[in-house]
Order: sequence, then structure tokens, then C-alpha cells
Amino acid sequence: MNHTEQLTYREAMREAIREAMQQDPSVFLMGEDVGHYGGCYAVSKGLLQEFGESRIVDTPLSESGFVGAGIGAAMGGMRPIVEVMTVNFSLLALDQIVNNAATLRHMSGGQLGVPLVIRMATGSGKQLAAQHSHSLENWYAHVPGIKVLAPATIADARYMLAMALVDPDPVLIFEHVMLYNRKEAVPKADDCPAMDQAVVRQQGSDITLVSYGGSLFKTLAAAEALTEQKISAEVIDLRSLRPLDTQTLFSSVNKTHRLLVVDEGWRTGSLAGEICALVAEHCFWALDAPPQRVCSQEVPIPYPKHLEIAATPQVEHIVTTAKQIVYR
Amino acid sequence: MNHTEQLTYREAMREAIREAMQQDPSVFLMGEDVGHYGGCYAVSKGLLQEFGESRIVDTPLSESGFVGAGIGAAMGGMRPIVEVMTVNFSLLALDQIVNNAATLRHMSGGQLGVPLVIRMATGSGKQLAAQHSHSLENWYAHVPGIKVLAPATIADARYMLAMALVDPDPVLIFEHVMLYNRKEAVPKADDCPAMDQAVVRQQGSDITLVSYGGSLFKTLAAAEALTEQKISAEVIDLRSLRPLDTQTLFSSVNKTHRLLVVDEGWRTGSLAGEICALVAEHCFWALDAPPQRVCSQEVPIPYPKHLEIAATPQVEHIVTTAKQIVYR
Amino acid sequence: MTAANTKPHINKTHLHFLLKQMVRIRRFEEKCAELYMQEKIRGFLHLYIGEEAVAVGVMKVLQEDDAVVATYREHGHALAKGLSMDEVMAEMFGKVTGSSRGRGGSMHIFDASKRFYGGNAIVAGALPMAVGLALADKMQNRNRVTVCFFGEGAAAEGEFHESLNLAKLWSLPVLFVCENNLYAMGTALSISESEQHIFKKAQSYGLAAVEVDGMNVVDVEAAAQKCCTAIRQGEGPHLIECHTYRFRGHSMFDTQLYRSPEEVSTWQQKGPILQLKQWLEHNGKLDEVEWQQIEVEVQQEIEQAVAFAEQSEFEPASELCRDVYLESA
Amino acid sequence: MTAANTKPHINKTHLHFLLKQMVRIRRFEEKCAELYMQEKIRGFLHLYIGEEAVAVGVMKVLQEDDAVVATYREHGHALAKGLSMDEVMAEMFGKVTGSSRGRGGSMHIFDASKRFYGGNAIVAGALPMAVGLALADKMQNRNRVTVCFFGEGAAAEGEFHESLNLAKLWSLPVLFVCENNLYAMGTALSISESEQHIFKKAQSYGLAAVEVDGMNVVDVEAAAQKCCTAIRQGEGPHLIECHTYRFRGHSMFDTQLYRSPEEVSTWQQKGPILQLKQWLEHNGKLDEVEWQQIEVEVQQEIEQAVAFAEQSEFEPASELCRDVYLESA
Ligand SMILES: Cc1ncc(C[n+]2csc(CCOP(=O)(O)OP(=O)(O)O)c2C)c(N)n1
Ligand SMILES: Cc1ncc(C[n+]2csc(CCOP(=O)(O)OP(=O)(O)O)c2C)c(N)n1
Ligand SMILES: [Mg+2]
Ligand SMILES: [Mg+2]
Repeated sequence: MNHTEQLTYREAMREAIREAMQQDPSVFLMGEDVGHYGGCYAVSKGLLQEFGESRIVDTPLSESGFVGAGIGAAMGGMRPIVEVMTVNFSLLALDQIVNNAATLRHMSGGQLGVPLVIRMATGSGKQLAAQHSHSLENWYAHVPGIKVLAPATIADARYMLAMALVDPDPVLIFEHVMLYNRKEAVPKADDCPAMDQAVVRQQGSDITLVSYGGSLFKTLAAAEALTEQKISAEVIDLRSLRPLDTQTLFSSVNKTHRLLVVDEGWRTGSLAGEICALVAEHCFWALDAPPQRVCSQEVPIPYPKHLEIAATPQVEHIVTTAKQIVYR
Repeated sequence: MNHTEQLTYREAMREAIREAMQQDPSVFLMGEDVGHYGGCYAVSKGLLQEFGESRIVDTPLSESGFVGAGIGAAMGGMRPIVEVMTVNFSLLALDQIVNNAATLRHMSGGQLGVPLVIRMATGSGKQLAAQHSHSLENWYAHVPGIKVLAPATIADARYMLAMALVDPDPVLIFEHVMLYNRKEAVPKADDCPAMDQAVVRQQGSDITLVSYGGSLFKTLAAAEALTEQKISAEVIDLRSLRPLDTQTLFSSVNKTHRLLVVDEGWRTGSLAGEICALVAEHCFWALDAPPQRVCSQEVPIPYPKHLEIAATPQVEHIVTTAKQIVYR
Repeated sequence: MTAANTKPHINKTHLHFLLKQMVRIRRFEEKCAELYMQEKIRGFLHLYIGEEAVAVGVMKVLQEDDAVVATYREHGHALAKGLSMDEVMAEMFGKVTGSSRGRGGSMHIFDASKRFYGGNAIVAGALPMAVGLALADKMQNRNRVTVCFFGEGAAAEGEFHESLNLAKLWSLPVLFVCENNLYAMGTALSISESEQHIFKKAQSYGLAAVEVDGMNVVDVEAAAQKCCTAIRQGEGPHLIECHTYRFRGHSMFDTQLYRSPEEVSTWQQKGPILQLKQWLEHNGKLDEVEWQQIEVEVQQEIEQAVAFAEQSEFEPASELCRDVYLESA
Repeated sequence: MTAANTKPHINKTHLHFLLKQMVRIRRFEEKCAELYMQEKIRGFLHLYIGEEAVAVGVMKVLQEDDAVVATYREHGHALAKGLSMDEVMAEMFGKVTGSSRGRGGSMHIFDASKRFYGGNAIVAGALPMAVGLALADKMQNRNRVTVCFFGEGAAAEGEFHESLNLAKLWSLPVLFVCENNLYAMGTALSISESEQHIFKKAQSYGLAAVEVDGMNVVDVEAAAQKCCTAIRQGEGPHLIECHTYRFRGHSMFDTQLYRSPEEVSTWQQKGPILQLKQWLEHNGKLDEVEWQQIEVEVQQEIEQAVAFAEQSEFEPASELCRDVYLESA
């Protein structure tokens, strides 16, 4: 692959899987419709033909069963990539993730490890309504024993998987459904920061905007709009939701003295709340205004476009809230 | 029942169930071992003998199945109280709670309602180790469409269930395992505040300590220790984790100018974080010190007593942290 | 099962009714596919085309107060259960006049007054709900049936297992109807179930179960009739496995890499509408005029529904947060 | 199953070994109950007393590198799989010398070197893990068996269903062993399963399954032998339902309101140790001296284990957070 070529997020993810499978025979992909269907979001399209049924494994509809099987296979020396089609269905596998994957190393006194990668699509934007539009990354970020990534850029889609596979512990990767069609040039692998580092996507001095995943580009767009209004916003892409790179976060807030967090999760108990709390705890004296957040409305996401838009963070909310913070 | 008699939390809960069943034939109790065994924590002991198998229903081990059946039964005109033995096992029923119970009213355009009460034990302290010591109230408090209660006092154990059963929407009740043996005199029902109100359990002026459920009494003990050290702490018992009574919270912080939240959940993404974020957003200018929290260490809870103690909030952490906040 | 002793009394009116119901569903969904292309309908759209005999056959034997619980592929069930096509179409458009105020769309059609409980988009997630509805009936001594439709793919989920056990254990009035269309999205039954006869699974719960040609509406009706009668007589839950096939992709996004056009067309030959129509014609019970009349009536109903949907309003965004709880209404 | 063609070759040494293993487990647990009263052991303690024949019979046919996945009632399995009694006892005490550094206690005994994968306290939660361990073996062309023990109560959980399907679908080398002791906590099998023969449920997955007298260690061994041989020959997963009974309460908190003392004592007459001991005595294969020798040796092993546990240190609280991730070690 030529590193300057343009790839979609989907293709970048596929390249990442393909590369991992080529390099390590113990890597395999397992999940609902990853094979014959080509992946619910077409990420794994063509991989069945390339690697065969023994390594691209279509599973029955049984999320708890195959996620648990992934845990066992990881303990047995394999390097499974388990695709749980979307975060909405991952609720059925939560017991396996929280009670098994996250606990086994500690609970066994360090004897066991679960080097498992679980990928899932997340977020709203495709008018899929209440049961198919969750953003529950915050729940997973709450659990010690697992790591949680949210690649937003094409580069991260391309390179974070490899880092997750090297990691000896369970890593969850959240892929926002609205990102799959984004296209960008892919930089060299060496230019990709470690998976647990937040990245300043835009430098600024008046306010820190923190985001991740699907909300990142809305936040960047808002930052651009703010620039036009002479507000210099620094944009941080968290990338890793657990662990959190608080250093990058705190340095930025200590510089800008203002914070706005953008997160598609419901407001109460959102990851955005955690970021605000951390900053309030650690950068209190540096803050010139209350830390704020733009989140989803506290409502099951409805089907019609205008209501879906009304329910979730949009560029104008970010801009308006940022202005309020800066001008207060 | 004589209202001045002393009851344990367990007995108060049992009285509440008994009363509800006597008053309304559509109320029934369903869950694992609620009948013949007498309830995992003996809450329902004797109720099978009193009400019979048709109303005290032992279920097979199938959390998703019987919680979902509770949802259907509630839609069908019954008033089920579903006991999910502990929050640890509720992970297996999360899909039913989040994707069905919480969404049906909104998603159906207001046609359907799920007047269901789900009770579960929560928390650590009994040396039950990693898979049996979760405090995941924050997860549930994140979800629009459900309400979440955490009765801490005997009075609340005695009266909140009735309020939950009157509510037309799904209500989850968390009972901390370390509370079941506490004993107290039971006041009159009329003295019990509405289920969505936070209560100031101790008045104070120097710092607001916020807590709920199992941590409340540690917080009250800490407040007492602080009084001896001439620090006047106000203690708020949240009681309702969703919705949050922010008015009581904000008034207190606006008076004391300092906040410490005590929560047995893991720190990152805890409900304590949400409270800190809310206060930082809404009471920023009133705060004289960074809002802080005492939470559990980010580790699966271990079995040995000394490690379980080290992992979870204790009175001395609360006292030390409160002093740091007040004296900084 | 022989025709003689189990098939319902078949007369022309009866068969014409079944035919027309299937045609209503077929044409409605063809229109939906068109409207999807025009971006009037969005989100996931799962067409039932090819499987109409199942919903129509089962619904024929239900009484008004029997309950139906279905999946995200539920337009057919909604129409067959008696929901107005106007409201169903408006729901697809996301309009406030839709059966769920437009908030659910294609996957979440509800009508409490018709006892139509969705429209459920988590595979197998509605089976426990059906058990609960039936439990409420039993506890309140109401002699009603709750019918729960689901795909063969759902049978692999733990909730299938838990629900069948509960239903039988408590002897509840539920009819489980498995729509075995051979695929769960792109995953063939042969690679998802070690035992591919879903009705045989019912045996592990002691449940009475049968399989039936799901392309033959009369067979489906007969089986449903038998089961519902037994259920109403207190014989507890039953299961029917209907062998059927979806002629279209899983949803509008499906490129159907997992099956051949030949396979699809073989099944199309056995299509439920085609089959019944040919049988009626062959037996002199349907002439061209009658057929055209059905088509025309259905066409009119659909045009009316589209017009209704088009003319309806969207729910104002200011009402976004109502109905999260009852109080907020 | 007749004794003639399936029972393993039985000689005195072999039977004495089985007897001693069962006595080790029995006496170990009796000691644990005592230590619980003394508050040396805390948390939940689930005794296996009465069910020893299952773990001992199955483990006898395993090879060293076969894997075992068990429940929270796993002391017997741990000892039979070859974990040192010292480490198991230290684990019960929560000491750092315990098999899981004391962090797991009674419910979470692990030994990676012995391929003993717990010690899992979520009912049915370890079945998928067993499937995965076997999947890894199959993918890496290793001819090993993974044995997964669980109670009859676990069979109602969705994970039982999903795991059996996956195991058979992928033809994995797993032996599922259902310890049917008739109760899940206080819930009798008769009120929790509509089909009470667990082994019959295996048919819905096309799995080979048998039932066996779980109080007869030789029968258990024979069944396990047969199944493991088939599994090693590539015949895929098998299930054994062992009819057994726990003589003690579910855990130390159980007041046993749900069963009568008479029922318990009836089963105690069929106790696995009693049964084998009497048979051996009756057939002149065990005399009082030999029996006493077993008891004395076991007694010594237990005393040594208790001393080891008593003398061991607790893990310092400063190490609380190590092993959450590998890096933090
Ligand atoms: C729990 C869950 N997992 C995955 C999905 C995604 N999904 C939607 S429909 C479907 C296939 C279901 O197949 P089947 O039950 O046979 O019904 P059919 O669509 O064939 O009617 C899948 C995998 C989902 N909605 N819910
Ligand atoms: C998912 C889950 N639900 C409930 C419990 C509480 N619980 C622990 S053991 C048990 C009974 C299990 O019975 P069975 O599977 O027959 O095993 P046994 O204890 O009889 O060996 C229950 C209900 C649990 N640990 N996990
Ligand atoms: Mg299907
Ligand atoms: Mg049992």
C-alpha cells in the first residue's frame, strides 16, 4: 500500500485488519456477518475470500457466546479480533466484558491475560432510532481492566488496531458510524502517536475543546467557525478513552483557561462529565470560566432526521456554547 | 405495624413489599430465589408463605428472560417487582433495561408504558471479590427513560418502594448489601420526602459532602469526625440518582462553597464525577476550592478484607480529603 | 398434517381475503422501496417481500385482543394486524401522524389500541416481552394469545432459550412463530445453527412445535389455528417454524454477496402470492377482473397512504423530549 | 450403559486412588467449614460435599494439559486437577501465597500452570470461555480437551444455549459436565426447567450427551473416559449430566428452608465416598488399616495446608493495583 494514497475510514480499518492477519497467524476475525455478508458496515469486505473461513469466522447471533469465546481463545494463545456489530448489541455481551475480560488478570493474581480486541460501531446519525443509536463509550471507559479507543482520523483507523493487538490486555475499539465514508491521505505508521495519547488536532489559546470519535469533526468545524469570529480554540482528540491522557488535557486547559467538552453520549453521566470533573479537580485555579459540555439530549434517539439532529451535538451548539464560555 | 418500632433495612424493605402486595392485587414479586429460599439477602423471607407461589415467583437463572418478562407483564397491566439478585448479574439483563424498558414509552410515541420496579443489591464489603462487588448505579443513572433510587435509611427502605410502584415508568432500586442489617426506628410515611428529592441529612456550613446508599453512613461518620475538628460539614443524601435533585445540591454548595462527593463506584466515570461536573458548571463562581471525590480504586475488588478496605471509600479518606479541601 | 383434517374451511371469500392481505403487504413494501430511493424513507428498511404468507396466515386466526410482538421486519405484521396503512406509511416517513408519532420509523411500529407491540430491533429482544404479556394475561385470567414473530437467526440468542423455558415452565399462552428465511443478514442457517430444525429445539423445553410451508398461506393458517385453539384451551405455549424466504436483501444496504440470484429465483417461483393466485385461477376461483380489482383497491389504499404521509407534519423539535417519562407529556 | 463394556479396567490401586481423592476433598471442605466459623475464611463459601465423585471421576481421565473451567463451587475440581492443597487453602485465607495471590478467595481459584481456569462466580458465565479455550486448541491443532463444569441451574441461562451451539457448530473439543444437584440455591429443578433432563437439551444442538449416576465415581469416570476418547478423536463436544446432590447448604448463609432433612439424609446414604468404601470393603479390597492410612495422610496434608496458609502473609495493600493491566505489574 502506498502511504500517500487516500483511504476511507472503512478501508483504513480493513487494511489494518488485513495487515494484522498477514503478519500474525494467530490473529483472526470473528463476529456476526464479518464473512459472507462482508461486514455490517463493509469493513471486512473481501477478507473472507483472502483468508478463508477458518480465519474470518461468521458467528451465529449470540453476542455473549462469541465474545466469551473470544476471551477464551485469547487466553488459549490466539489473538482474536471480535467484531460486535454495534455498541447497541454489546449490551448482550457486557457480562463477558466486565466480569470476565476485565477481571481475569487481576483476579487470578496476574496469571492470566486476555489479549483480545473487540471492535464495534457506535453512535447515531443514520436515522436508526432508539435501539440502534447508542453512544455508550463512557460505560466501558469506567471499567478497570479494559482499555478503550476511539479512532477518529483515517490514520488512527489505519494504525490503532495494530497497537491494540500488541497490547496484552483487552482493548475495545469504537468506530463511529458516520466516519466510515470519510476519506483522507494516510500518513506513515511512525507518525501515529501511541494509542494512549491524546492529540492536539488544532492549536489555540482561548478555549480548549475536547472531543473524540464521531464528534471530533463537528468540533473541528466549530473551531473553524470560531476562528472566523476571532476565537482561537484548541481542539483535543482524546483517542483513548481509557486510560485518559490527562496530561495533554490539563496542559491545554492551563494554557487556555477554558473548557468545553463535546460528547455524543447522554449528558448525565457522560464521559464529558468525567472530563469536566477532572479538570475542575486538577485545573481549578487555572479556569476562568465554568467547564461546560455539549452532549446529547436525554432522550432515546428518535428516527426522523430533524429530531435526530435536535437530539445530538451539532456544530452550532458547540460554537454558541464556546462563545458563551469565552465571553462570560 | 407500629411506626415507632425499630426495623432493620431488610425488614423495612420486606414490610414495603408486603404492604404493596396487600394493597394491590396486580403487584407481584419475581426473581431468583425470592420464594423458597427466602431471598438471597432474606428480604422476601416469609412472603411465599403469605402470598403463595402465584405472587412470589421463583424464576430460573435467566436474568434477561425474567426482566424482559417483567417488562411485558408491566405492559400487560401488572405491577411487577422484579428482584435481580445483585447488580453484578444485572449485566445480563442490561439489554432489556436499556433497549426495552427505557425506550418503549418514547419510541412508541407515548402509547406504551412500563410501570416496572426492579430491585437489586449492590456494592462491596462482604468479601465477595471481583465478580460480586460492583457498584454500577452510575451506569443506570445515565439512561433516560428509567429512574434510579438508592434508599440508604430505614425510612427510605420502608417507603420508597411504594413511591416507585406508583410511578408510571421503570424504577430501579439499589439496596447496598452492607445496609441490610442496619436498624432504626421507622418514622411515619408522611415524613418521607418524595422519591426524587435529595435530603440534607446533616446541616453544615464549611463543606458539602454528597453521598448515597452504602456510602452515606461513612460520610455521616466522617462529618461527625470533622465536627470534632471544628469543620462543619453539610451531608446530602441523593436518594434519587436519576433524576438528580440539583436544586438541593446547588443550594448547599452555594452556601458552603466546597464540595466532596463520596461514591463507591470506580472513580473514572463515576456518578461522583457527574456531581462534580454539574457543580463546576452551575456553581463555579461560588466554589472556593476544587470539587473533589472519594471513590473506589480502579481495580476489580479483591477478596481479602484489608484489600477490599483499601479499594473502597473509608471514613478516614473522606475526613482527610474534606480537610484538604477546607484548609487549602 | 394432512389437508383433510386440519385445514380451515376454505371458501373463495376467505382465500380472496388472504390473497388481498398479501398483496397489500407486497405492494406497500414495493412502494416503500421506491420511496427509500427517493429518500422519503430513511434508516434501516427491512422488507418482508416473499414472507407475506406467514403474517397473513397467522393473523387470520387471531382475535382482536390477541397481542402481536414482532421484529424490525414488521410492516407486514402491522398491516395484517389491522393497523391503518396511513399510519404505518406516515411512520415510515417519520411524520407525527405515524403510528409511533414518527419516532420509530420502519423498525418501531407500535399500536397499543391494536395490541401491536412493535417493531423491536434487537434480535430476540422481544421474546421475553411476549412471555411477560402472556404472563399478565394468565395472572389476570384473560383468555388471550400473544403471538411472537422472530427470525431463525434469533433462535441462536440466549433470550430464545430463556423465553421458551419460561413460557413452558409457567404454561403461558404464547405462540412463537419462527420465520425461517434461511438467512440472518448474510449468515446462512447452515453456518449458524448446529441443529438446523428450529422446531426441534422446542423439544428441549417440552414445547409443542410444528414446521410448516411458510410460502403456503393456507398451511400457515391451519397450523396457527391448531396452535391457537390449543393455547386457548390452556395447553400452554406452542411454536411454529415457517419455512420461507425473503426475496429482497436483508435491508436496503444489502449487496447480497452471500447467495446466488438462482437461489432467489427458485424461491420466487414458490412465492406465496404467486402460489395462491395460480391455485385460485387453476380452480376457477379467481378471474382477471377479480385480480385487477384487488390490485386497484390496494393501489388506491397505498396512494392514499402516501398522500396522507406526505401531507402530514413532522413532530416539532420542541417536542423532542416529551414521553421520555409520563410526566413530561 | 452396562458395566461390562464401558467401565474402565478397575483394580484396587485405581479405586484406592479415587477414594483418596474424594476423601481429600471431603476433609478439606469440612475443615474449610470449620475455618469459616472461626472467620479465617470469609465471603461466599460453597461446599462440594456430596458431589466429589463428579470432579474426581472426570479428572481421572484428563491429561495434564487438558483444561478445566469450573464454577464458584470449585475446591474439589482444583484439588482433583492437581493444584497444591497449600495454595488452595492459602487462597481461601486470602493470603498472597494462594493460587490467585489471595485476591480471589473461595470462588476464584486459578492455576495457569495446571490449566485450571477458575473459579468463576457468574452462573454460566464461564461456558463461553471454555468454548474459546477449545477453539484456540482447534485453531492451533492441539489435541487437548477442555472440560467445563456447571450446575443444572446454569442450564437455564442463555449462555448455556449459545455455548452449546457454538461448540457443536464448530465441532470443538469441549466436554460439558452438568452437575445436577437438583437445586440452584433454593430453587428446585422442577420449578426452574420445563424439561428437567438436562442431557436431553443437548439434542437441540445435535450434541452427544449421556446421563450418569454422579454419586458413583466409577460410572462418572467411565462416562468421561468414553466422551474424552471421542473428543480426542475429533468427534466434537459432548455433555455428561451427573445426578448428584450437595449435602450442605448452597453457601454458608443458606438456611435450607427449601428442602427437608429427610431428603438430605436419603441422599447421604448414597454418598460417593460411603458407596465406594462399602463396595471396596464388601469385596475385600479395603481394610480398616488401609482406610485409616488414607484418613491419616489426608489429615496430614490438610494440617500442613492450614499451617501454610496461617503462616503466609497477606499481600501488602500497596500492591492493590498491580495486575489490573500487565504494565502495572
Ligand atoms: C442482538 C442483535 N444483534 C445483531 C443485530 C443486527 N441484525 C439485525 S437483523 C439481523 C439478522 C437477524 O436474522 P433473523 O433473526 O433470521 O431475522 P430476519 O432478518 O431473517 O427476518 C442482525 C444480525 C441486532 N439487531 N440485534
Ligand atoms: C448470573 C448469576 N445469577 C445469579 C447468581 C447467584 N447464584 C450463585 S450460585 C446460584 C445457583 C446456581 O445453581 P447451579 O447452577 O445449579 O449450581 P450449584 O450451585 O447447584 O452447584 C445462584 C442463583 C450468580 N452467581 N450469577
Ligand atoms: Mg432469517
Ligand atoms: Mg445446582
